[in-house]
Formats: sequence, C-alpha cells, structure tokens
Amino acid sequence: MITLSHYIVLGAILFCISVAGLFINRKNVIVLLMAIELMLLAVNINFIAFSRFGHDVAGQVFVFFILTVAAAESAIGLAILVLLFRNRSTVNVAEIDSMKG
Amino acid sequence: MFNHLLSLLIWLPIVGAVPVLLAGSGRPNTARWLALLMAILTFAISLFLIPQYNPGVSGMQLVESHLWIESLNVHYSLGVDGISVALILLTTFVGILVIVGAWEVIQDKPHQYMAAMLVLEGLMIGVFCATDALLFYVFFEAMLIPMFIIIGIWGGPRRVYATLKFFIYTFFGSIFMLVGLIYLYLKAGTWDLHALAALPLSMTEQSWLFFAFLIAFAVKVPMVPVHTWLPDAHVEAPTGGSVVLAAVMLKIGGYGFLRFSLPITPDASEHFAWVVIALSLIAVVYIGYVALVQEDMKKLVAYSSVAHMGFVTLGVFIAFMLVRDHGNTDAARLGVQGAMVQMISHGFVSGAMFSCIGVLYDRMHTRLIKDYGGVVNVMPWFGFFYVFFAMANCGLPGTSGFVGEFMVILSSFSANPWIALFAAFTLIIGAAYTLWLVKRVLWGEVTNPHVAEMKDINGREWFVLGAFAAAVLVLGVWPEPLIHLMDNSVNQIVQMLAIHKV
Amino acid sequence: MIDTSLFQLICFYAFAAVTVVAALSVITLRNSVHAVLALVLTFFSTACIWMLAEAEFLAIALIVVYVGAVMVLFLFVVMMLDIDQEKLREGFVKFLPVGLVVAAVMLVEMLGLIGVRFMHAQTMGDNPATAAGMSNTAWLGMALYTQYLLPFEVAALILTVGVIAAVALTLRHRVGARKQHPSEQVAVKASDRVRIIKMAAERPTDSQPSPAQESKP
Amino acid sequence: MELSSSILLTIALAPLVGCVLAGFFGKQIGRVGAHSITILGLLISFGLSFYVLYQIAFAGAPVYNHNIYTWFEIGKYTGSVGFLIDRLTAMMMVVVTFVSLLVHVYTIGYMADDPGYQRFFSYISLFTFSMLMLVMSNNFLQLFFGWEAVGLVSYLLIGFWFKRPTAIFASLKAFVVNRVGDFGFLLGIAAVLYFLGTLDYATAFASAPTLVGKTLTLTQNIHWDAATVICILLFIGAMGKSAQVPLHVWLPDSMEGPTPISALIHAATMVTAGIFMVARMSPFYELSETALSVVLVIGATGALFTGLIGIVQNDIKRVVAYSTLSQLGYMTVALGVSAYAGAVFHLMTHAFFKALLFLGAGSVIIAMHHEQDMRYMGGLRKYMPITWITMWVGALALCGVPFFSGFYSKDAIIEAVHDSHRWGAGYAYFCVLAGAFVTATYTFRQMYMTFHGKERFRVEHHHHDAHGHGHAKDTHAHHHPVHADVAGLHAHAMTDDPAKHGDHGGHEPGVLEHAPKESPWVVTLPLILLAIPSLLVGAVTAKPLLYSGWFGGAIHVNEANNVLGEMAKEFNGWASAGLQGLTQPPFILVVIAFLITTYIYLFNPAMAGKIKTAFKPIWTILDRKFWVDEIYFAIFARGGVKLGRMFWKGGDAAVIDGVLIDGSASLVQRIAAGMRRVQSGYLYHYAFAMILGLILLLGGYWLIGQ
Repeated sequence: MITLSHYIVLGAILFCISVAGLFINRKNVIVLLMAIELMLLAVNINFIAFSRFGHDVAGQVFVFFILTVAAAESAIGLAILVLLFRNRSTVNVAEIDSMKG
Repeated sequence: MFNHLLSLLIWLPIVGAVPVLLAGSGRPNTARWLALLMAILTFAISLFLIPQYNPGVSGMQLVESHLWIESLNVHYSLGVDGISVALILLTTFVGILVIVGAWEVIQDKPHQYMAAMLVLEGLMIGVFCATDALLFYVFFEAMLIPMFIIIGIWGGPRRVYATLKFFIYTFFGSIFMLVGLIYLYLKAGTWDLHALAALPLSMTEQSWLFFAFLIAFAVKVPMVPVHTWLPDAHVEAPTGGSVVLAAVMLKIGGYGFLRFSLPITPDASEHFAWVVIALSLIAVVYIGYVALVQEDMKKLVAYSSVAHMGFVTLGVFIAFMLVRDHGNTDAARLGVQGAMVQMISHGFVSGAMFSCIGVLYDRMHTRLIKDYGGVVNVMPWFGFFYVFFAMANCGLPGTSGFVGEFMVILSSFSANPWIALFAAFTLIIGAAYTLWLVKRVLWGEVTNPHVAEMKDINGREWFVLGAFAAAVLVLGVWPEPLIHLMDNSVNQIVQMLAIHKV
Repeated sequence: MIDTSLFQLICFYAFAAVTVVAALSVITLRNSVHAVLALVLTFFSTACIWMLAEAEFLAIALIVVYVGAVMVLFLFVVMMLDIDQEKLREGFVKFLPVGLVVAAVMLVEMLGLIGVRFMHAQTMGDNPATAAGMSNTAWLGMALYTQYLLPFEVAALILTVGVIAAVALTLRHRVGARKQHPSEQVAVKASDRVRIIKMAAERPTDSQPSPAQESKP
Repeated sequence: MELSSSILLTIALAPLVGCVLAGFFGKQIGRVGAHSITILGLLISFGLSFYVLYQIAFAGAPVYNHNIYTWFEIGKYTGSVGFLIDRLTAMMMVVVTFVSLLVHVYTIGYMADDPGYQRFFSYISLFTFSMLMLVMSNNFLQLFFGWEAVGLVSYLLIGFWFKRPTAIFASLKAFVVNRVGDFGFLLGIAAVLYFLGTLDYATAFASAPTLVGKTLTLTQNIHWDAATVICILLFIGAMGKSAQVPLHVWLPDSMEGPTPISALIHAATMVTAGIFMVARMSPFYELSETALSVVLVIGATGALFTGLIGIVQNDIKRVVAYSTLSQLGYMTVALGVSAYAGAVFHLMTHAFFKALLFLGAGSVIIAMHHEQDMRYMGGLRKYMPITWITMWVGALALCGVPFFSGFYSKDAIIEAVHDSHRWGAGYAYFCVLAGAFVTATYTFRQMYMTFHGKERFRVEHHHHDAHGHGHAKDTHAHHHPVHADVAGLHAHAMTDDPAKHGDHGGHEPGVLEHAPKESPWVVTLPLILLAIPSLLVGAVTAKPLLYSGWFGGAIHVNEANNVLGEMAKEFNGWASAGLQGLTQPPFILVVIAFLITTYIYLFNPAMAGKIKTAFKPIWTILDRKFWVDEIYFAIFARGGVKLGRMFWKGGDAAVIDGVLIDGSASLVQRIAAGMRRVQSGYLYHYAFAMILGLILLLGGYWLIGQ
C-alpha cells in the first residue's frame, strides 16, 4: 500500500539529487537549469501527494501553477542562456561574474 | 504678540531665512543685511521676555499649546522658565554676533550660510522653549541639520570626517533618548514634560531611562569620554559655526539634564550621580592636561570647553548629594545656579575665544600655534581682547568665567571636600593652558613676516569682540540679575530632587 | 491474484526507481543531450507516479507540456549551442564529494523531519474527485475556474510575458538583413513614391559650354 | 563721624578711571595726559585714604562695614561687594596709595622713553584699584577678586616687555604659581562657607568660635579640625601671593618686569597681601595652634634660606628680590607666633624701605643704562649722591639698625619669636636670628658693590650711533650669566624658538655710552619721600601699632598667645628701645656682618673670589637656589606637558577615537569588506549559500523538533 511517506521520501530524494547536481555541475548552466527543473519536480510530487492524501484540490492547483511558472522560467532562462552564449561564447558559470561588486 | 511670543521667537528666524536665501548669491549684500535685520529683530523680540517673564513665579510661563499629532498625543507646547529665558537671550545675542562675524569672512554662498545660521538659531530657541518631549526631540535633532551643513560646506579641509563624526556621535546619543521617550510615552500616554516628571517609575525603569538620557546629553555637553567629536568639529567648522556650537549647542546638553534626567529620573540620578560627578572631575583634570599640549588653537579652546562644561554637569549632579545626603538645599541651589551661570558664561567666553581665533585665522589661514608669535606687536587691540577673554577662560574674578566655577566649587565643598579639591584644580591647569597659549601667540618678538603683515581688528571685529567683552564683564561684575532671573526655576528643580519617586 | 494495493506499491517502487536513476543520470551524464533525454525519462516516470496518485490531468499535462515543449526547447538549445562539454565538466570529480555529502546530509535531515513513521499511517483513502462525483480534470477545472480564477489569469499573463521576454531577449537585428516594415508601408505618402523634379528642357548645347555662359538663363 | 561710602568708592574707583582712560585712550591723550590722569586719580585716592585714616584713627569714626551691592544671593548664601574700613584697612590703604603714588611719579622718569608708556600707567593704576579692593573688602568674595586681580596685573606687568622671552616666561610662571596658592585659597573660602555659611567677614569672625570641635570628614577615619583646615588652606593662598617657601619661585623671576613695579607690586604691596590676609583672619588662626605652627615653620624657612641665596646674587634687583622673600618670611614668622600686629607693622615699614631700595636700584639701573649686573658697577656714590644716601637709609632700615624703622619692626618680631612657646618657635628663632646676619651681609655687599669701591665700568662714546639713546629698554636686558642660563632653559622649553633668547644686541657688558649721572627729580623725589618714613615711621608708630592694641577689633589675639602684650610691658618708648637694641644679639650680628663685608668688599676685593672657591659646593647650592626651580620645572612643567601628551595621544587619540569611535567605524568597514568577498558574483556561490542556509534551517527545525 502506498503511503504519503513514499511520495514524500521520493520527493526528498529527488530534491537532494538535484542539490547534488547543482554542486557537481557548477559550471554548466544547462545542467543547472535542469537541476532546477528537477527540484520543482520534487516539489510537485509532494504537492500532488498532499493533495491526494489530504483530499484537497489546492495542491493540484498549485502544481498547475508551478508547471506554468516553471515553463515560463525555463523559456526565459534558456533565452538568457542563448543570449549569454552569443555575447560571451560560453555557458561556464565560473566566467560569469559581472555581478561581483 | 505676547501670546505667541515664543512661537514668534522660534519661527521668525526660520521663516526669515527664506528671503535671505531668495536674495540669492547674486546679491550677497542684500542677503547679509536681511540676515542681520532678522537676527536683530529676533534679539529685540527676545528682550521682551525680560518684562514679560515674571521671575517671582516658578513654573512655565508664556505657555502655548496646540495639538500637533493627534494619534500620538503630541502637542506643540511651548513655555519658558528662568533658565530658558537666560539661554534664549544668550542664543539671540550670539545670533547677531555670528552674523556680523561672518560678514566678509564668508565669501562663498553667503546667503546660504546666513540662512543656515538663522534656521539654526530658531531651532535652538525651539529646544529651549519646548515643553513637549517629542517636540523637544524634533528641535533637538533638527538642529543638527543646519550645523551639519555649516560645517560640511564652509568647513576646513577635513570637514567630511568632522561632520560625519559630529553627526553620528550626536545622533547615536539621541537615539537612546528617543527610545527612552517612547517608553515613557507608552507608559504615560503623554509627551508633556510636566506630566512625565510626575510619573512614578520603578528604580529599574529609572536606571534605564537615566542612562538613555545620560548618553544623549553627555554626548551633547560633551562629557568625557564621549567628547572627541567636539575638537574635530570645532577645528573644521567655520568661525561662526564654532561660536554657535560652543556658545549655545553645548548648553543644550546641560539644559537637557535639567529638563529630563533630574525631574523624570530623580532616584536613578541620585544613585548614579557619582558616575557623572566622576566624569565631570575627569573632564576638569584630564581634559585640562590634554588641552595643555594642543598644537591647534581651536582644539585647545575646544578642549577647554569640555573642561568648563564639566563644571556644568558637576554643579547639576552634586545637587543630589547636597539635597539628599546633607539636606542642604541652599548649597544645592548654589551648585545648580553655578552650573547655569557657567553655561551662560561659557557661551560668552568660548564664543569670544573662537571669534578671536577666527580673527587670526582670517588673516593667516592657519590655526597652528607655532605659526604665530608676537601678535600683540602688530595687533594691540586684538591683544587686549585676547588677554581679556583668556583671563575669563581661566576664571579670573570680575569676568563671567569666575562666577560659575566659584559657585560650583563652593557648593561642591559642602558635598565633599575631595570633589572641590579636584574641581579647584582647574584654577591651576586652566591658567596654565590658557596663558601658555597666550604666551605663544601674543607675546614675544614677531616670529615671521606673515605675522608682521597682520592688521589690527577692524570696526566689525571690534563690535563682535567688544559685545562679547561687555557681556563677560557685566556678568562677572554683577551676576545677581541673571541669578535672580533663574533663582525660582532652580529652586523648583532642587525642590523636585528631594521628592522620591520610588 | 495480486492485491491492488500491492500492485500499486510495486508499480510505485518501479517508477520511483526509474525516476531516481534517471535523475542521477541527469546530473552525471557527460553529454548534455543525454542529460536532457534522461530528464525526459525522469519526467515521464514521475508522470506515471502521479497517475498512481490519480492526478491524471497533471500527469498528462506534465508529459504533453513539459516533455513535449519544455524539454524539446532544452534539446534545441543544447544542440544549437556549440558547447565545449569537456571544459564544463572540469571539477566534476572535485565537487562530487561535496555535493554527495551535502545531498546526504540534507536527505537525512529531511527524512528526519518528515517523520517517516508518522506519515506511514496516512493512507490514500478515497479519491476526492470521485467522491465529488467527477473526474480529476473536472475536479481540478472546477477549482481553477472558480476559486483560483484570478491566479489562473495571472499565470496566463506570466506565460505571455515569458514568451514575449524570451523573444525580446533573443531577437537580433542582423546588419543587412532585409525585412518588411509594415508601419512604413502603411504610412507611405504619394510624395514618398514619386518625386517631381523641375528641370530645364534639354536642348542642344555647344561643344564646350563655359561655366560663365551656363550661369545665364 | 561715619565714613561715607561715596568717599570709599571714590578711593577705589579713581585709579580705575585713570586706568581706563590711560589704557583705552592712551593714543588720544598722549604721554603727558596718561601720567597726569593716573597720577591725579592716585592723588585723589591717596588724599582720601589719608583722610579716612585720620577719621578712623584720630577722629574716632566708627568702623565702617557696609555692602555696596549684592553680587549673588541664593537662599542663605549671599555674596556682596562692600567695604570694611577699620584701622588695619585704613593703614593698608594709605601704604598702598602712598607707595603707588610715588611709583607713578617715579615711572615718569624711569619709563620716559618706553613705547608702552601709557599702557604702563594704565596697568599700575589698575593694580592700585585691585589692591584697594583687596584690602578694603568686607568679605571673602571680594577678597578673592582683589587677590586674583592683583595677580592678573602682576602677570601683565612682569610680562610688560612682552618681546623678552624671559619676561613672558616669568609672567606665566608667576601667574601659574600664584594660581597654585589660589587653589588652596579658594578651597579655604569654600571651607569657610561650608562651616560658617557666610562669606562676610564680620559674620564669619563672630561665629568663628563655633568652629571649635567641628571636623571635616575626609575619609571614614580621617577627621580634620575645621579651624586648622580653613587656616592652612587660606595660608596656601598666602604662600602663593606672599611668595613663601615652597611657592616662592615666581618672585625672583618677576624681576623681569620694570623696576617700578618690582617696588610697588613685588615688594611693597601685592606680596604683602598674604600677610594682610592672615592678619585679617586672625580670629580663625587663633583657633588653631597647628596652623600657626605651620605658618611659623614655613615663614622661618623662607626667612633664612631665601636670604642665603641673596648673598650670591649679582643682579642688583635680584638681591633685593631675595631680600623681599626673606623679609616676607619674617612677617610670616610674626604671624606664626600670633604677633599679627608685628607682622603688619613690619609690612608697613618694609613697604617703605623696600620700595625705596627697589626704586633706588631702579635709579642705579637708569644711570647704568639698564645694566643690572653689580659686577659692572662700583663707585657710583659720587655720580648719584641722592640715590646713594637714600639707599643707605633703606639698607640700614632693612638690616634693622636701631632707630631706623626696620629695627622696630624686625626686632619686635625676633623678640616675639624668642618669647613664644609655640611648636617650632625654637627653630624659627634660630632662623630669624641667623637671618638678621644674612640680611646684613647681602645688603652691605650690595651697597658696596654698587656704590663703593673701584668703578668696574668704563665710558666709551663710540657706541652712540649703533645704539641711540632712545632705544627701548626691552632690547637691553643683561642678565647675570647663571641666571640667563636658567631662564634661558625655561624660555627654550616653553617657547618654540630658541633663537629668541640671548641676543640682546652686541652691547658689551660694563661699557657705557655716557657717564652715569643722577636721575631726574621725578625719580629722586620718590626716593626722598620714601627715605623719610623708612627712617622715621618705626620710631613714631612702634608704640601705638605694636604695643597699644591700636588695631582694636581688626586683629584678634588670644590672651594666651599674646606675646606682643608681654613685650609691651618692657617697652619704654622708642629711644630706650633703640638704645637697648644696640646690645641685643640681632644688632651684634649685623655689626659682625658689617665688619666682614666691609673688609671683603672695600679693602680686600680678591677675598670674595677666594671665599667663593673655598666654599664651592655651598656657593653652587646657593647659586642654583637649591635647585627648586629646576625640580619644579622638571616635575610640573615638563611632567605636565608629558602627562598631557600621554592623555591626548594615549587616551583621546588612541583609546577613545582610535578604538571606540574610528575603531567601530573601521570594524564595520572590515566586516563589510569580508562580506563583500563573499559576494563573489558567481551564481553557484549564492546557490551554495542558499542551500547551506536550507540545511541549517532544516537542521535547526530538526533539533527543535526533538
């Protein structure tokens, strides 16, 4: 029998994997973006599970919005990435430090 | 007119600053004359305080009160007692001399300088009139702005450092006062000083409030060890700024002790009086030695200001020992009166000393003692004034500088001979640093060709120094009118000290 | 005969295992294209897990919208950009331990916080959509278009803004590129098309007209 | 007939008016105007003072004690300005105005070609005003006013030649040392107010007996007797003003001022203010044996040891200055044995003969073109007979030769000490007796070196072009070499420019442009007018002043301490006292001193040098004035500056500003700099920080949850 814990543990594992991904691929923006997608996915899993187990539609509505926003985010993120690559010819995060004061 | 005399006094110079400002840099002379007119007008109106104020009655007079901020129960309430009247007269008197003193000296944007001075004057009068704690605070803080501008724009080479230091120092102090006032408001639901004085407070509350007030006013006075902003501010400020700073602004610290610390937190003040007394004595002795070795004239006088203001705090706080430990109310009155007279006198003397240094600075553009020597050879009249004010600075009888110190030392002997012993040390060290300064600047052969070219004071400078000298002399020879003016108010304060709140 | 719930559990473990493995591949694969494909797999298997939770609409949406659109976008970008894969993987080994430690610590903390045992008691129970007498899609739609209408509109707006922003960011005016300017076409006036020049009638000239002569009419 | 306050006010204010007119309008009224106005003021003052003395002493006017106006009034404490005129005051007023008047006249000659002529008259008139305020005061407040005001004028006058580094150093030193005394004095006044609640003399003296048994609590276990505390504190003031050991160091240096003021301020009047004050406070001093013993010992020490220094001085003014110190010691000794009348009597006679000696010395200095070193004098008696004779009168009076005024006062003091049983009286008797010998020694030495023997100067005329006669005096100070050394040391330390000192023109010592000649009448007239009282006043007034209780209520002596009363029983008139004095030990000592100095300085001049070599160590000690100056300078001046610098650099600059103020600012800056390094601009750093934060947050929750 599937319990809430199953979903949440799966979400936690996915989240941690994505965190690890952030760390070990700290130079590749594309992988970073994908790791972020993974994180959102982990969150979404939790929402779905809570919605289902809590008998509340709000969780799924939230997932819906997260998907929307995540899509927009990745569209803009990729656009920025393209722009960045065009201007700096790299997607290496280590070389992108123009925010440094 | 007499119903709103105080409002008039506050707002006339502030509003008067507008036409001065509008006169613009294109017509500097118009601005100067306008500013002078405003200052004289203010002084003239302030003279009406003397007949209007009845020194025979204690408590606030010429009271005005209007609701200002309803949600916070803040009132625009004004009122004066003898002490305020004396300080207002000092302010308006110095106001004229500052404007005359800056006449040709300030060539860069004179209209703005004059306007800032007028605004400052109005705000300082406001501080002395306010009987609402928040109104007091507003004036207290607002005062910093014109001073900040005056030092920041017309100051010396290190003016940025000095203004920052001055501003942050004083602001740092007054924040604590604001917190204390807010606490009092939350507890009492009013900002009225009279009501706050009657508010019963536990010893713990009083202690916290006492230190909040102490920090605010100690910085302003300034007391050791929070005095280091003063020498820097003085050194960098233009002459007029120094004069106002020394003559009036420092007094607000002493005035604050009387208006806040004593009535609101009498028991904590008594309990911690030793702290203030110790700091005052340190100010007298330690700062005396520090003043001795200064190389910059303005710094020297600034340090001597700190030492002299030590007598103000000393006089105010020995009153506690006298009233509560010895039950000697009259000696306490003598001490507080001494402190008040010292404030007024120091206003004249330090203002005059800074004016003198300004006279030298205008000619030589240096304040270092070693650049001078034998000045009296070329400037005999200046020499006369300089020696006169130096003597007043070291408390020679017959000058105002003596009166306050004398009274404070007399009353402190009644409290504890050791306090008097350290306080009287100023006789020696004060004479040493002041006269050594005089010796190095005035006496001797003319040391360099720049000194030889210096011209004696002109009519304008004669007027400024002469007015100061007259005030110093009159107050020194016959202080009774001033004492009579303040006597009832001082008596009232001393009576309040005897009442325990806990 | 296998119990339904047991079957569901097996399915869950299976999909979960695929999800985790795919996610791990996303962050470890050398080739970005492979990584994107692994991500697709992750999403897909997650969608299956959502199916198990009877969130059919979102599961389908995830596959259609995410896998179909967003992931394809990723693929495009990855393939379009000429990325030096090797250089980007520098330090991979160096940061691996850190990443693993951080992830492990976080996982332990999360699991500790979640209180696995407590949640264990929580069973799935009845499907709320079924209980409400409608399908998952209708159930969700009822909520979206009534209670959450305003946020829904805002989300639409965000998407629009996202699209415009993405286009605006990547738009590039190439020098020399030919394109129409409809506004100019519409605003054109007669005087822009035809220019009438007044000039003197041509006549036979002398063999060598001197400038002095020319100036005279 | 009651004295009218308008007369008294006129006495005090006439010199002040003169001062203001001469000082502020000096240019307009010119030299003649300046001295006319001030002398006129003094004449009025002197005339009225004399009238007041007559009224008080002979016409039986009651003691005048009224306030003029209230200075302050706070509760039960009042400070007023007012006059108390009794016989003591009246006598002082006459002495002050008389000497001052003569000094004014004398100044016309002495300062004839000084550029600060008007200023000088203004100052000495101001001094007269201040001194009158001091002596006429009826309360402690005004006493302190006068006390400090004379200090101020003394400061101004010592530094009158303000271009001279030594002069301005001396003036600073005089003021500050006086302030040390005033420090005690002010505390004494505070103690009076504390114990008696009043600043008024009459009230305070009336309630003085209530002091008995009162104590001042200094610490838990230390309780000092009230009267002793008051008296010693007040006496510290007197030590400053009257230059008692150990606050005597300013007086010799004050000789840097023009000679008239040395006569007026530093011999006749101001320095005796301390003596006057103690006499005035006799009701307090009578209550404390301890305080009187302190007074006695300090006075006796000063009387002998400062006199010893006088023996080795070569500067004519300095000899007189040390003699003044010594004589002030005598007066203090008289105070210490409760012979207040004796002290005041000696004060009066001393005022005359010491002013005479100073003015005589000034006359010599004029004749010598402002050469003060006695080693370049000698044989002047034939050039300036009036000065010579009048100075001998002063010298003999100083030595206490019978029938001269000084004899009656000084002998009475020695006798009184002999009769006293107070603790320290034995030591004091030795000191004053030895002092008599010392006094005679330096006095005769001075007279011989100046007026007798061979001329040690020569007259050359060729200097005339280089140094016009109208030169300012301030460029021509020739100092005793040793003195110049010490003063130069001070001057260098206190001024920033050492080159200021020591170049008083290429004026070779002992070379004069003109032959010395007798001074003009404005100089000699005061000498003659002072010589008369120096000769006569003792004999005339000894009986009433000393032995008849002439001062009445002004001086209070307990019956048990009344040594003068005892002596009065043996006093049979001035003539027999004088004759008796010829056989007394003091005079015998004077005769011995006379014989020795006569032999050395008239008959065997080489002897002086031999003695000097023989007693080299003692000579050095005396020449360096027991190193008191050097010690004070090292400890107080240099030590003070060092301490100040330590406080300033260490306390203010390093600790308060460096650590607390700028320290907190730079701490913020340092933290900010650290934070700035964290803000690397790399995305993954921020991500890392976020994740770390998340981990911490989760961990925190976890811990709390458990």
